[in-house]
Amino acid sequence: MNYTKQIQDIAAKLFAEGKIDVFVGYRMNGFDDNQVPVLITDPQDVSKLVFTDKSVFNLVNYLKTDHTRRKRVGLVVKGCDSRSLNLMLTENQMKRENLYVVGICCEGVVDEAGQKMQNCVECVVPDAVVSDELLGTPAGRRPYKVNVDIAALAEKPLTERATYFEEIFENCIRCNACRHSCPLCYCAKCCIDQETSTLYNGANTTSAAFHALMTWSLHLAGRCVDCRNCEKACPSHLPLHLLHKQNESVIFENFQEHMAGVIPEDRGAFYKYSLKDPDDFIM
Amino acid sequence: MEAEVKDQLVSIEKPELVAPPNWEPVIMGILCNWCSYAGSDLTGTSRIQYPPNIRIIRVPCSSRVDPWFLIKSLQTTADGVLVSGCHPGDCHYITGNYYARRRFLVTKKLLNFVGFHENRIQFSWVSAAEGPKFAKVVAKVTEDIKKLGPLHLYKKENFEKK
Amino acid sequence: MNVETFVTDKAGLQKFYEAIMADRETYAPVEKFGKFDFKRVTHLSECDPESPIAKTQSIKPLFFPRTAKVMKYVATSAGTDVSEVDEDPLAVKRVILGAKHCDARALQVLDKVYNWDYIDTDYQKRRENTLIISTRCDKADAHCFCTSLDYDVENLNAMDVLIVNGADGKIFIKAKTEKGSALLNTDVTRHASRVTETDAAPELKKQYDAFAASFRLKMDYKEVNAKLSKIFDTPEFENVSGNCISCNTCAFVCPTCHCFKISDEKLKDTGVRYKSYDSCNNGYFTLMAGGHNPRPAKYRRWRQRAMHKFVYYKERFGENLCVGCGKCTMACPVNISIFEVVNQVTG
Amino acid sequence: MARVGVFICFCGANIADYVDVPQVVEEVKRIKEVKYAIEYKYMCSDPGQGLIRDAIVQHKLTSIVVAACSPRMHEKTFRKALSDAGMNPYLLEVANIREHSSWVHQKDKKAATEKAMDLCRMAVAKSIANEQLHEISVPVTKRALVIGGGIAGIQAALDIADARIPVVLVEKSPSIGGKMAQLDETFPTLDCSQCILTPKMVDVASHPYIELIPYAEVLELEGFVGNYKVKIKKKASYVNFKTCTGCGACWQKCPVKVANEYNLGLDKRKAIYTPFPQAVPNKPVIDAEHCTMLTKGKCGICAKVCLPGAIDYTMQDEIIEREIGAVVVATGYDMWDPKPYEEYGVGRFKDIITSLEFERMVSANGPTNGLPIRPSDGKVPKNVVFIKCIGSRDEAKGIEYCSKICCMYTTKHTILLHHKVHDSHAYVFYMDIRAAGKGYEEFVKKAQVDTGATYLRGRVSKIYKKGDKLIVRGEDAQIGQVVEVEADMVVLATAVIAPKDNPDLARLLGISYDKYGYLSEAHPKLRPVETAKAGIFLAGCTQAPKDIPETVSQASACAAKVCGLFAGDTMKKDPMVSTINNEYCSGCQNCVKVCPYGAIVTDEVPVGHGSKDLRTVAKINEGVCQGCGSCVAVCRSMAITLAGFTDSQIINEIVSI
Repeated sequence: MNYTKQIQDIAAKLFAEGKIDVFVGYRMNGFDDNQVPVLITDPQDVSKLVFTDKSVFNLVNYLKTDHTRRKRVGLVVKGCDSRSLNLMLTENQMKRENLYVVGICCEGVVDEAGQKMQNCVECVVPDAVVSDELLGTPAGRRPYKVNVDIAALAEKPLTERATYFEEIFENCIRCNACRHSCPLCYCAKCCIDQETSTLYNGANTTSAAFHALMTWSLHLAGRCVDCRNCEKACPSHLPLHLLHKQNESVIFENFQEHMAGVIPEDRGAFYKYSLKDPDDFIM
Repeated sequence: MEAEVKDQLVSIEKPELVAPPNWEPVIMGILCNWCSYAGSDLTGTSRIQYPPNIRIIRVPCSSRVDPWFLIKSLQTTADGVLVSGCHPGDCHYITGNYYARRRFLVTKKLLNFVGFHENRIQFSWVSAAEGPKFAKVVAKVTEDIKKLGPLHLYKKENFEKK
Repeated sequence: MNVETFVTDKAGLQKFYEAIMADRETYAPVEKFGKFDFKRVTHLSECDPESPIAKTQSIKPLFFPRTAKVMKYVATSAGTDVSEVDEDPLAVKRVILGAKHCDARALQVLDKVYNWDYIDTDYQKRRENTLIISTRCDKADAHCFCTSLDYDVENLNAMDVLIVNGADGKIFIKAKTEKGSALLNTDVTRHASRVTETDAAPELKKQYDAFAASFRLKMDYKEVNAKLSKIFDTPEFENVSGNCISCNTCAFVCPTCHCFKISDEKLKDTGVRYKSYDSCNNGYFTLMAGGHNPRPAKYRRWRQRAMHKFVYYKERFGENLCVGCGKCTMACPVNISIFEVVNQVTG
Repeated sequence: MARVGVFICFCGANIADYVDVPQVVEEVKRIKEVKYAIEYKYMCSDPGQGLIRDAIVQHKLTSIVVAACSPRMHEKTFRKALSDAGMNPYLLEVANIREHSSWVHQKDKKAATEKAMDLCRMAVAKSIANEQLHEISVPVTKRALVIGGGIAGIQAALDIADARIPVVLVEKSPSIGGKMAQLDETFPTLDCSQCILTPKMVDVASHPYIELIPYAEVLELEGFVGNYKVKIKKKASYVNFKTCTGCGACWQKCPVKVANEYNLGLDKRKAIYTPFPQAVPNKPVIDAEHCTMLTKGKCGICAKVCLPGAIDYTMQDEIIEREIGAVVVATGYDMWDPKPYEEYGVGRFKDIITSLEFERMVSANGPTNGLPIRPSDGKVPKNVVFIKCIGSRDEAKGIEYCSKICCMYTTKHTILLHHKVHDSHAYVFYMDIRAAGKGYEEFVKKAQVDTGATYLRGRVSKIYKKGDKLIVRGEDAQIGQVVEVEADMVVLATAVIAPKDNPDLARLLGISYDKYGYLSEAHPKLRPVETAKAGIFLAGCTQAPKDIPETVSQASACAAKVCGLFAGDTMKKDPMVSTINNEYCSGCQNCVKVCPYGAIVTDEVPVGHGSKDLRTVAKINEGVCQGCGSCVAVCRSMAITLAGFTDSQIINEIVSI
């Protein structure tokens, strides 16, 4: 998967036609084969742009920073990224007309070790669902698979799960990188950080970390698109996807196969309901 | 899953922690004002007896219940929570309990996934006429949670980092 | 002072560590989810003093914890009584194994700010009671640049004992402080043989040169420092901070960041006050009660970060705050390197 | 610093016997914020309230906790006590230690006492976070909308208008009057329907406070109680009512003949017509479906003969808007179509008619000038069989419920038949005779004697033709034998059903309806005229089958409700509503999505201090908000607060025990 050339041309064209103020893409990090996101404002720099299976980071994140907000932005989105973009549009975070979206029919990206990422292996919607221009050949929607780790953990006895997750929350250092790297955590100020709110708990105790991460994952339930930005950002390498994938699977099974951001104008699973929703777990 | 180990009641999530003698669970009950709270009042006026472990919080509608009320309760004072609202279709606010129902399911499953016994988080629909049902529900929940032993996960007091 | 130096081999080093652990609370890199963090250990098997620098958190939390109880209180109608938190778990006699020398250096730098107008007694106690045993890296990581800064890495004496891997399996154990010598003069070194400094010197030099040669990143510190202090208003900061997502993680992993926030937690009528990390990259860090925020824009926060690390602290305390460990870059989700940043802005 | 006063009630023995109240008092006194705590026999009594009032003043209390019965019982009482002492009533919290403790843990005093302590702690903790709240007053538009111009709508409109409140009366047909206008005489008094109805119709037309909009339909209703905006479609009548004098020249000359709805197709009307002679307004309308001028562009006679030139073939439907404060729905009922009764030969035998058709026949202004005749051959029938419960109480073919009025109108029909055709004989097949009502039973008894009608208890199994007669075979359950009656005509007492477009109407009004299509009242016993939606009321058969007296009384009840609603210039409203903190709102509009009342709209605010750049945030209309809190729970950025149930209050409760 390599669309470097096409993307450079598109970016150049967009600048030439004065359609955009900034183009968000990837560039090489300058010393190994890994890439970093880059915001290009000077047409001279389009040659820096690259796109390969190392283009991991979900760039939609940049649509919430003060560098791109309320500007005309060109950006590159993979399947999962485009779903988060879809949600941000639905949730009214930017105007579609201010965006020029280069969609990728993604064949999956790889981690530092060159291993295909697990979320790509299990990817359901590889092709960008929002785009002005689609690169690559659409692979179509794939069947939904329950995440392997979730399945494995579900098998384990309660006590084991309890200790395992306790370790996770104990190793959280509350830097909130997970939140900030998530494109869908765009709140003006996160509820966890509102000193005035009763949710607020700046301390870095296990219980506080638990509280923060649980709240966070529930706020993303039915919205998370499994781009794994959070996991890549976590300095403690915590398997944060577990929380999201768990919610995702519950929601997919029980709420009419809801998948976040696949359908335009479709909101998160908690902002709609169906009379057919399961009721048997309630006395 | 049985929590009884050699006649000693232990925390089901952490079997190494034994419950103090004649330990009684605390259950946080969050009831919607129009059906379940009215129902619980009816239980009282009909003098139907139920276990005293539940502590009741009144909210206007089950849709007011934010999942972190449950999380916060479990982290601080409660060994289990019970949220109760109007039967589907009877919501005083038309659709409130439908939205609530979705959040409840996901929250319950998530908490169970990270190690809480599923019986610690329970829900019920109790109408204003169902005084007896309310008593039954509370009795059931109390009995369930007594079996599970005290909840020790992520408790504020005893869980600062080493 | 006569500097104790010993030589031994891998097995000897193991025994040396075990001997130390025997009568001291020991903290060493423990792996969790593929990341190493300094945790209390009782057996050498639990930890890995040789942990790779790129995957290891700093030792700062052992002196300035990520969260520390400041006080407890009980409020009843009888009155509110505030109690000191029960004795500080970190202020006991203890030893740290496998500290990276940049981490050790970081403490040296931090001492300045903690012993300035206000003396942080907790920090002091923890420092006094702690022995730091540090292993010198053999190879620099892609993001390290400690050798390009204002301190002499080779003769660094921030750790009490320095471990250096010599040629053909030889391992040197060198005291760097009085505390260090005192330690080495006990029988913990019974499995190592004493060497004179002159004998050891060439070997150590050799190892250091190889190490120093392995750096990808090099800068002229004096020049960078001089330039930076003059270009407060350069627009370059806007560009370099462009792809920063203000996630704060750099500050949380940095061995010298020392900003904190205070938060309370109340349960029934008792409460606890915590002191936890905060970060100047956080948009609300400088928000004032009146609603005014001097650093609303990302680039201003980045400028503050760069300047504080490379200029302000130097001006005030004579040391550069950044120790070149590269941890922030390794942790950064978008691989922003403070090294690149300062180089870019200084042109 | 909060100063809380706690007042714990013995409730006589109700609490004191099962909860150690003094011990609870001691416990709450230990709480830092509690500055005053006392127990008393009956807190709700005047001296009890006196304790509260005095303590508020003496101890400078900032919030009050009363531990007693359920807040659903006495919250208002104690709030009153607070305001009497000059304190904001919403600084009160009630700890429910009776229904939730003493009454349900009567066997375990210790546990009950401990629970009571916790409940008090929780209430205290919550009260600390209580804020001063003030009743919201919403302006009201003092104009009522009445939908449906039958007797129910007419009565409601007149009663409201007589209270000098403007009324907009919308009727879908060209004239008001409804079903009652089709009736001949009315049970049990047999006074002429027209005679008692038409004066009211005229009153409506002439009433200064009534705006009559005939030949129109309600399209849309938005807003909330006291502040509705309604869209009404005036169907094109092709006749300018302003200039039309109602002389009738047009319909006399019109060449096109169409089945006459008013007479249920028993005779013909013209393509331009007034539904019936006493129509109000008495102005003709053109039936666009059949008028050749409008369909084929040929004719135009009516225009030629109309001296005032009121005819306008180019007229279009017109949408008009009115601002109103309340709605009375009075859309009446329909008659059930007996087609499913094939064994009776419905549809095959001309001489089987429905009761309403019979009603038209015997009506003086009816198609046959008041004489019942056989549709087949125009002969006057001698033997007439009336069959009751056609569709009613018949789950198989019709509906389960009893249509309520059939027993009475059938009795009436036997009398009318007797009056019109003296030598006739009536046979009545019935299941029961339900004659509950003032003078009803007497009416039935008298009718049976006077008319000598034969009452046969049992169902009719089939009807077949023999010569020009209809043979009605049924069972006489009293003698347990099959009987056959030779009839000249059969009258089916068909069931009353809800108007078929009731569900659509209900949807556009935002009210609920039952499985039959009848509109649902808020409470079957205690709120029979209100709907679940504030400011919308029900009159007449649109709610369930009713006779005229009931309908009229319910209509007047609606009027009383409307007048009550409009009594003040503003309506007072509970202050427990949501508010938005713009600083935190990220404008995702999920709250807009989940709000069941459409109370949340979007708003634009500056991005930063004095910035021209705008961003979208949510905005709550406190007049519409009912305080359910759905929006609060879905707001991830916690920008929404629900007064009275804020996050801080609830968390305080949680962590206080």
